[in-house]
Amino acid sequence: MSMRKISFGEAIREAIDEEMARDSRVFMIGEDIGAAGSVFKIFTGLQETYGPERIIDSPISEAGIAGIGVGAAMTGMRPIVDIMFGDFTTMVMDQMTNQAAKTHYMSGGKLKVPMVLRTTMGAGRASAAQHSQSLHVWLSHIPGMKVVVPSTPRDAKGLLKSAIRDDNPVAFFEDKTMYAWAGEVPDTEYLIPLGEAEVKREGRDITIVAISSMVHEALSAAEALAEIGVEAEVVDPRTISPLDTDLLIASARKTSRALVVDEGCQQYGVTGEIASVIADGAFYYLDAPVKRLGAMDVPVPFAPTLEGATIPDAPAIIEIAKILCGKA
Amino acid sequence: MSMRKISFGEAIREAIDEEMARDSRVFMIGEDIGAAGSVFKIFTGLQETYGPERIIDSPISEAGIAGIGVGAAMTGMRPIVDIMFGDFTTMVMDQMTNQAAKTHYMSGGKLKVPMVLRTTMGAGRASAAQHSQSLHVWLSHIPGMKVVVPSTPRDAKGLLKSAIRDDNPVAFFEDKTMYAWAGEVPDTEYLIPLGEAEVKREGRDITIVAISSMVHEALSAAEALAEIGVEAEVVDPRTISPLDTDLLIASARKTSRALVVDEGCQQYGVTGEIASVIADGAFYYLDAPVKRLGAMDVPVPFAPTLEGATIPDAPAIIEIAKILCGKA
Amino acid sequence: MAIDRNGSPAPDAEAWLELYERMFKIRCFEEKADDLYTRGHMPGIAHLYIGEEAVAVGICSVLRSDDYITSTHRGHGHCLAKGADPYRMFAELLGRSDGYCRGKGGSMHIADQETGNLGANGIVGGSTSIVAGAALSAKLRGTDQVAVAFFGDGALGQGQLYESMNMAQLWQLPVIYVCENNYYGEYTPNNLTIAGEILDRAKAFGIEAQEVDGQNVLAVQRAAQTVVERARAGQGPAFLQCTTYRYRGHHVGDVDRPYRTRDEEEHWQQNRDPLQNLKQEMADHTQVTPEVVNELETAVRTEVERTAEEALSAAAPSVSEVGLHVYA
Amino acid sequence: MAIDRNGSPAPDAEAWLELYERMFKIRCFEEKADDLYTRGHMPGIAHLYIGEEAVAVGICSVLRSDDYITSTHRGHGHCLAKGADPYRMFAELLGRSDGYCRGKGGSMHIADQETGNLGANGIVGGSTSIVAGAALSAKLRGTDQVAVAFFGDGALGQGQLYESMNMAQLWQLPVIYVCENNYYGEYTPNNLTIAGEILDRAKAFGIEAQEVDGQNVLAVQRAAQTVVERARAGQGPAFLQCTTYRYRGHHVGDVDRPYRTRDEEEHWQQNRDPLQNLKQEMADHTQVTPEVVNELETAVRTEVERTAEEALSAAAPSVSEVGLHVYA
Ligand SMILES: Cc1ncc(C[n+]2csc(CCOP(=O)(O)OP(=O)(O)O)c2C)c(N)n1
Ligand SMILES: Cc1ncc(C[n+]2csc(CCOP(=O)(O)OP(=O)(O)O)c2C)c(N)n1
Ligand SMILES: [Mg+2]
Ligand SMILES: [Mg+2]
Repeated sequence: MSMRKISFGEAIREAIDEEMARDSRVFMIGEDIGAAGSVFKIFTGLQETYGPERIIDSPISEAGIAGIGVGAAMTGMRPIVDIMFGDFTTMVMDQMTNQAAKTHYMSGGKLKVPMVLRTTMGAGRASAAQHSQSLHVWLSHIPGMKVVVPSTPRDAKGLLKSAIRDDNPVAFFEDKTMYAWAGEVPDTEYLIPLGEAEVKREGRDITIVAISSMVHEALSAAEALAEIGVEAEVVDPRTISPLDTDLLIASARKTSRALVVDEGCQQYGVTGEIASVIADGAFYYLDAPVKRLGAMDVPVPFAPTLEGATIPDAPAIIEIAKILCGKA
Repeated sequence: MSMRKISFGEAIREAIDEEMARDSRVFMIGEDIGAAGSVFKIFTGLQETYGPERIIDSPISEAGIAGIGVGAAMTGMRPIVDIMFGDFTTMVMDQMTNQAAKTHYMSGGKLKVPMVLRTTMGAGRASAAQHSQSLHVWLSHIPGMKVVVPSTPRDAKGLLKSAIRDDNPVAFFEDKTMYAWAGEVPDTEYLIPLGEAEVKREGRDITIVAISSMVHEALSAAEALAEIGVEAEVVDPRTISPLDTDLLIASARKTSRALVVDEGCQQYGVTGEIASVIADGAFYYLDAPVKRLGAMDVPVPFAPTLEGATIPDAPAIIEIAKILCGKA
Repeated sequence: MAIDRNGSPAPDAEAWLELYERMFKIRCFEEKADDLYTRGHMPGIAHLYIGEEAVAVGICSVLRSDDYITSTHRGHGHCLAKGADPYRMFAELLGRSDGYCRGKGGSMHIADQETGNLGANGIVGGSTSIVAGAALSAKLRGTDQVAVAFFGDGALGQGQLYESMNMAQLWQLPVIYVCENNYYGEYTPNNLTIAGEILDRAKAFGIEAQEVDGQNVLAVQRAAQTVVERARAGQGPAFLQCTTYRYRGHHVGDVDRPYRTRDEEEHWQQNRDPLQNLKQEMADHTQVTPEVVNELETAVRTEVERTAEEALSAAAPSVSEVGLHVYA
Repeated sequence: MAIDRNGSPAPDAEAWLELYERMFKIRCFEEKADDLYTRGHMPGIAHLYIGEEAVAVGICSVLRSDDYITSTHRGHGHCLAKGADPYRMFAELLGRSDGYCRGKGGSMHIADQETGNLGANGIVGGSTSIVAGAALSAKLRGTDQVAVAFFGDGALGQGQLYESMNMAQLWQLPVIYVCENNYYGEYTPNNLTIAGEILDRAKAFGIEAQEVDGQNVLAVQRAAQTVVERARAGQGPAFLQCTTYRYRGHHVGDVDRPYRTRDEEEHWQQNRDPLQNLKQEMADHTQVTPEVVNELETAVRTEVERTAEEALSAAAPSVSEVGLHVYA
């Protein structure tokens, strides 16, 4: 399959462009996504193509536009609600949790809410505590929601197209530090199903489960570990709800060691769920405890010297992997 | 120490009454808490004692009153914000997460937010999906927040008094099904420090970590298990953030088996964090995988026949414990 | 289409009788629901619409079945007025699988797609943005459907309503905001919770707003007719404040009602009963005889009783259904 | 206290000069901040207040240092106007430990308890309920402090503002809502996001509201004087819409500004500059000579430059501080 290189941001844009072209029920609503093309400048020109009725600039009303998404989805549309910073999903928790995620169940399967909540995650831009959070674990706790955390342009495009076509509410988290990163995507149309993890690098000595941008930290850690004879298998869940537990457990059973890396805060975060799933499912195969590496449990500080210390990175991954593999 | 029996609701009320009498900075704001004495009827008469200025009936504005709590706490008061149903905490996540929990840190330690967010949890009343959730894991994920989940009148009173005196934002979750349950409390004033777990029943064969009302399911399960020779140790964290990891790990190391029970949904819930902490800290002592029992990952259904099936209970605990202890 | 005598054409006996029948059906349904609760057949609680029948019936009398409504915790009246089947409603109240939600929703979550009812809602104000989404959907799909939001005076406390009104007016969405002002939110009189003038809250966004006597079904119908026609013609949203009164407690269990006087209750029931009002109108201005009305009443009551008893013998959903409908 | 010439007593040269000095200091500070960013010294971004100086200075000129203000992402001007020290502000912008937040907050989170500044805020509308809490606190503590909320026109989209205004009016809280209407929210002109009349949104709650020329510091001061005195006397909240304009981009990196015309920008800078306005007033109505003004300008600019350079050589916080201040 012939490929071409595009950025993560372009991948997001292409997915939306293709789905809007193919399905008139798809529209997007959010702040500064129209003429401005979003604050991350990934949608430049999209409003010219689809008009202000389908690329809707909203007031600064996160709760309101999320609710509008729910109502539009219930009545035959496929809204994409754009929440600029993941930190602001704190304002749409009621609409997503009490309405979007529960409507299908509460109505005994009659009503559907096929909407996508697109938002961001990831620190590292000196944006301080209210513009740097990775809050993807919250909606993963809510039955009825699906939660996607792509790590590459290829996954981002294929998964977003699937999310838009999904009949359920899907929260889609984009690491804002990755928008400019380039990667290969197929030339022709493709979809990546929700709920399937992918092995990003094969290895026999340790399983490193990594999420979103942490996949790249894990991969560079794996390179360094290879030099000391440790072959790490890097597994990317890609969708954290539903979670592809089979693949995660199989990998850990094979390598007998596991480390889970995520940029959300460690306490009560994604690493806890995944680590406990592996520790249970691979219990009789493990040579060492399953370790977790989440963001430091502090609000993200502004000063870059401090901020850097809170984010999981390759060196930290290497250090833990070495200990687990008795190479420390 | 001489004791007397009071209900869980009376314990909550006594804690607030005593702290309001002792500290003029303490006040409470919420819906129908004044003349109505709360929809759970636990505050009857409190407004007569302290007046409408200190027991404030608010409009139905959860976000607004949470924000008011933050502002009042920043400026020398000690507000208690009453959010009737835990399901409605979905509306105060921004105020709690982006403001209350981060203010002290973002201000470099200058500002403090000594407020208590009181709310409920727990299903079983045929109240359906929007009035039955246990969402305590969300704020436990947020650094800067403390989260308390009492299981007895004694703990509830002592912990709430400590929460009100604490200089940090504290989320306090009361299982609404326990308000009428009676239990012993000391006659004289007492406090229970936040962050200390308690062994509610000693045992040598398996550690059952249980939260809030699940403690009582665990205790009755333990009685049944004793009859077949399995001595379960029931540990109640009481505060899930900060979490008393030492006690939990020590107990699991002693018993070599552990089960974590919580009424929040299992996926990405409290059980994941605690199970992964134990699986890691007690790894070399465990004879079996750490198991988790959370609520079924579905919205809480209305029909009692269905609802009952979603809530963890003694029979389910017994079944898992038997398997872990090779008695199945 | 019935127009009251201040309008033209002349009184339409048949139409008036139909309005009466619908209101009477709601009253019988609610009295029966109360009876089912009192006799211990209905799990949980329900919020009765008795006394407010003219609002739902007047508004829905000018709607098409493909028009949308969003409803509240006090939703039985809206549901019936929009054309729902009492049997399936009773079955839902009783948690049976013949219910509109197969027993999963209960009183507070009945939805009926066929009649355009997007659902009752347990979140006060929760549907105020959903309704704008349904209206936006209609606009994007190029239909002339309108969307009506029923909400109580308590929902005026929720910021979401203002976010919704701002966008509905900006985008000229076909939304009718129907505020059912019954002067209380739960146990709190709304002079404690509402500052300023209710109508001004809509006018501030440039939205046409008027007050209507919610006990006069003909007045409600006339007001609704105008604003619905405007909305259908693409002339944007409107706001109706319907003053009304709930005869019963906040919910079926609220029998003492210490927060209001018996005199006040009697005043409304004696002088402002929507059923008596219309009966009088018919007596004064049509040939409809008391006998005809009595016959109709007997027929309706018998039918409601029959469906209730039928629902009592309907099957409960099998436990195997608990995991169904979480995802579409 | 300066009162403009439409009022009495006669022009007070000294007071006017002081107002001028404060406004000029803000402008110098912001120009320097921009310079620090452009030269790559400042991490992250900052939102400059240039062009809007008269609003913060006019309002704060009638406040006591124990009065509270809550601020926004565009907060430098409010901070300085309330009396903050430029050195500690620059140090914070640069992420140094001498900063107001020890480098943890940065531009968007500067708070200064000593001068009653409860903090800038990265959440649009985030402080609108916090300010009501501060005002409630003052009322409960029996002080006559007032609390001023600065917020942009964009915050009119946030429902929280309406919840706050409702409660402030209900409880007659000493809150002054200062809406800085600069006609844009980020890259979107606010005619796309605001329906109806801004002032009506406050009047709807019974709150006294007026529009003020935000480029005329004397007009702002006069308006503020009246409403602050009323609030201090316990006569409740008020709302001021100050029309103004930001000369620079939304943030320091927004240099192209395709969303508005250069003509529009020039019009404001040429004809409505707050500094030029006041200079003219002084020339026309006082003995203050251009020389005096020039001397003052040089002195202020030199001082601002000096503090910035000093801040540049201040120490960054040690990494060991990252875990401090999470909990009080
Ligand atoms: C967000 C939210 N807050 C609080 C409640 C609890 N509650 C249920 S009904 C109600 C009062 C609603 O009053 P109103 O809107 O006037 O409707 P009414 O009951 O008078 O018809 C309250 C506070 C809720 N269901 N949702
Ligand atoms: C809740 C929230 N939504 C969105 C943003 C992103 N954002 C930052 S500033 C801004 C525009 C604010 O406009 P306005 O309130 O008019 O203030 P101005 O920048 O014009 O001074 C937006 C949308 C935010 N910080 N918070
Ligand atoms: Mg009401
Ligand atoms: Mg603006």
